Amino acid sequence: MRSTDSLIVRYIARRSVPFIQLYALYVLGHGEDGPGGGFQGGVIFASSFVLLGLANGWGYGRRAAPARLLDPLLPLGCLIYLGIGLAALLAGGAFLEYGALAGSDDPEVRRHWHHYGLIGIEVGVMVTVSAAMATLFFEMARPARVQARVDRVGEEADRA
Amino acid sequence: MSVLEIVAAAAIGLGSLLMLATAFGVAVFPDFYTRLHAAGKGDTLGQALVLAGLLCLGGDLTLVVKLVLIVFFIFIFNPTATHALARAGWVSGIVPWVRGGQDPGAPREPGA
Amino acid sequence: MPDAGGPLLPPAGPAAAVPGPAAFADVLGWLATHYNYAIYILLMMIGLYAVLAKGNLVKKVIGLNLLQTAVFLFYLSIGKIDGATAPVVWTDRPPGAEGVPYENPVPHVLMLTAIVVGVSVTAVALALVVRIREAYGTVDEGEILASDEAQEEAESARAEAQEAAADAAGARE
Amino acid sequence: MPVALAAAVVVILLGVLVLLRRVIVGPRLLDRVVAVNVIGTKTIILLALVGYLAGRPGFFLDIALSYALINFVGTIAVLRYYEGRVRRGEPVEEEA
Repeated sequence: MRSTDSLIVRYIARRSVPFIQLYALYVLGHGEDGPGGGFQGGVIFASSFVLLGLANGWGYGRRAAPARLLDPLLPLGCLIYLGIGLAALLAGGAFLEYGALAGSDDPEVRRHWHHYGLIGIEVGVMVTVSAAMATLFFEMARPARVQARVDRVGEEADRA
Repeated sequence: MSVLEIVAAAAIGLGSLLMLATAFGVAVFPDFYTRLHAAGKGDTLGQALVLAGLLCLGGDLTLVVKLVLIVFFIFIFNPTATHALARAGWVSGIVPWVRGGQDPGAPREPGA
Repeated sequence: MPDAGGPLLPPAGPAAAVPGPAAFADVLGWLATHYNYAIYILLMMIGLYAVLAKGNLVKKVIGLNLLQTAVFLFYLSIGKIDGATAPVVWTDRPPGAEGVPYENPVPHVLMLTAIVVGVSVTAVALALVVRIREAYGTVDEGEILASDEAQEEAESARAEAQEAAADAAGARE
Repeated sequence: MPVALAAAVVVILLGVLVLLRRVIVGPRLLDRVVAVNVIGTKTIILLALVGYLAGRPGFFLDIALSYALINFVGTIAVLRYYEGRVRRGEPVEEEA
């Protein structure tokens, strides 16, 4: 996918990326008392890369979110989720019982740690969702010449 | 009813009427560019008026910031989308409409 | 909004054995209170029609999405409670809104999961369409089937020709 | 005040109804895209108004803000598809 010929669209897309990402982080932090959370924040975060790829060309967007960065992030989010759950288990609570992470029986402290655990889970969800969305877009919009190069590398690896 | 509420009601009414006019413009104008003209201008001003009216109703700081952000984003994104649409129409060879149905200039090739 | 706790179907009394005006009025009354069911069925049928009847594979995917959206709307509408607010904690309740209930959050959560699954399904379907387009050069179902048939016929013709050649060689010996 | 908000909602919904005709009759793909884009802007305003009507403006303005972002991305995506088809010289309109 080439970039658009329109300078205006390219410039606006490039300049609005930080705003979109900042808003995605705001949405992530308001999962409790607003329409937010990991899924929504992740999708909005990924939409910034989609906008970059659409307006400035596939290669420009792929350089902003390269495969060697996104591919490890996919399982990392799941690991964060699982790690917080298992940490609660190790701290003596049930799986994903965030309050147990506090290590104290004071209900006030447990309530605080409940919030921390919840935010940690949301961060894990957001990392996986945004990486998955961006990967889906970039893999599906892959231009033919990049696809040909990938195929050639694969065939050479098969022959070797 | 305070003065601010009257201002708010007037702004919301004017803005929603402007958005209705936009809708009618897009629905009844004769060709693509004239419809785009209605869509790009009327909607941008209409939404700003409605949101300014909501701003007059007051609220805490986050509410004000969100309203201003929405106006700001639409003021940037709506004209950009309109520009991209007009460009796509021009590149794909849509000829502007003139009264009488004649071409305004030489016939254009798609992709030119 | 329809009454979520009402009976799912009009009660089948002895009058329902012979459908008279009363039964018809019953059905109309049921439709008036459960119109979300009718909208859901209509949307779902439009989606199903697109999946079954459209030749273009991308349009089939769009129909699939429409079908999913119908299910989302149906679930969300049966979770609606009259006068209730969205099931997210309302921290800054204004005075006078203390007694406002929340809607049933279970359908919302279910549909959140379903939306994520739906996006994944759409992604897989579109990836398949992209591969099909690379292999066949078209996304039209009829053309793909015709191309498959032509290829099979060509292969069977080649096999027959080879067999015939082998028979001829055997006969010569 | 709720009366003014409700009246604005009704007027904007009327506008959406009028725009739906343009979405259906076209006649070009770009005409439909224009109409859908305008409906998107109206949806943002409707979300804000409904938020004030329901008494939870902050909550609904979050949704309106994300819709504003997503609407732009959607329009640009459709236009890139259109541009690509024009550049490759493929037919862009429905042959029917």
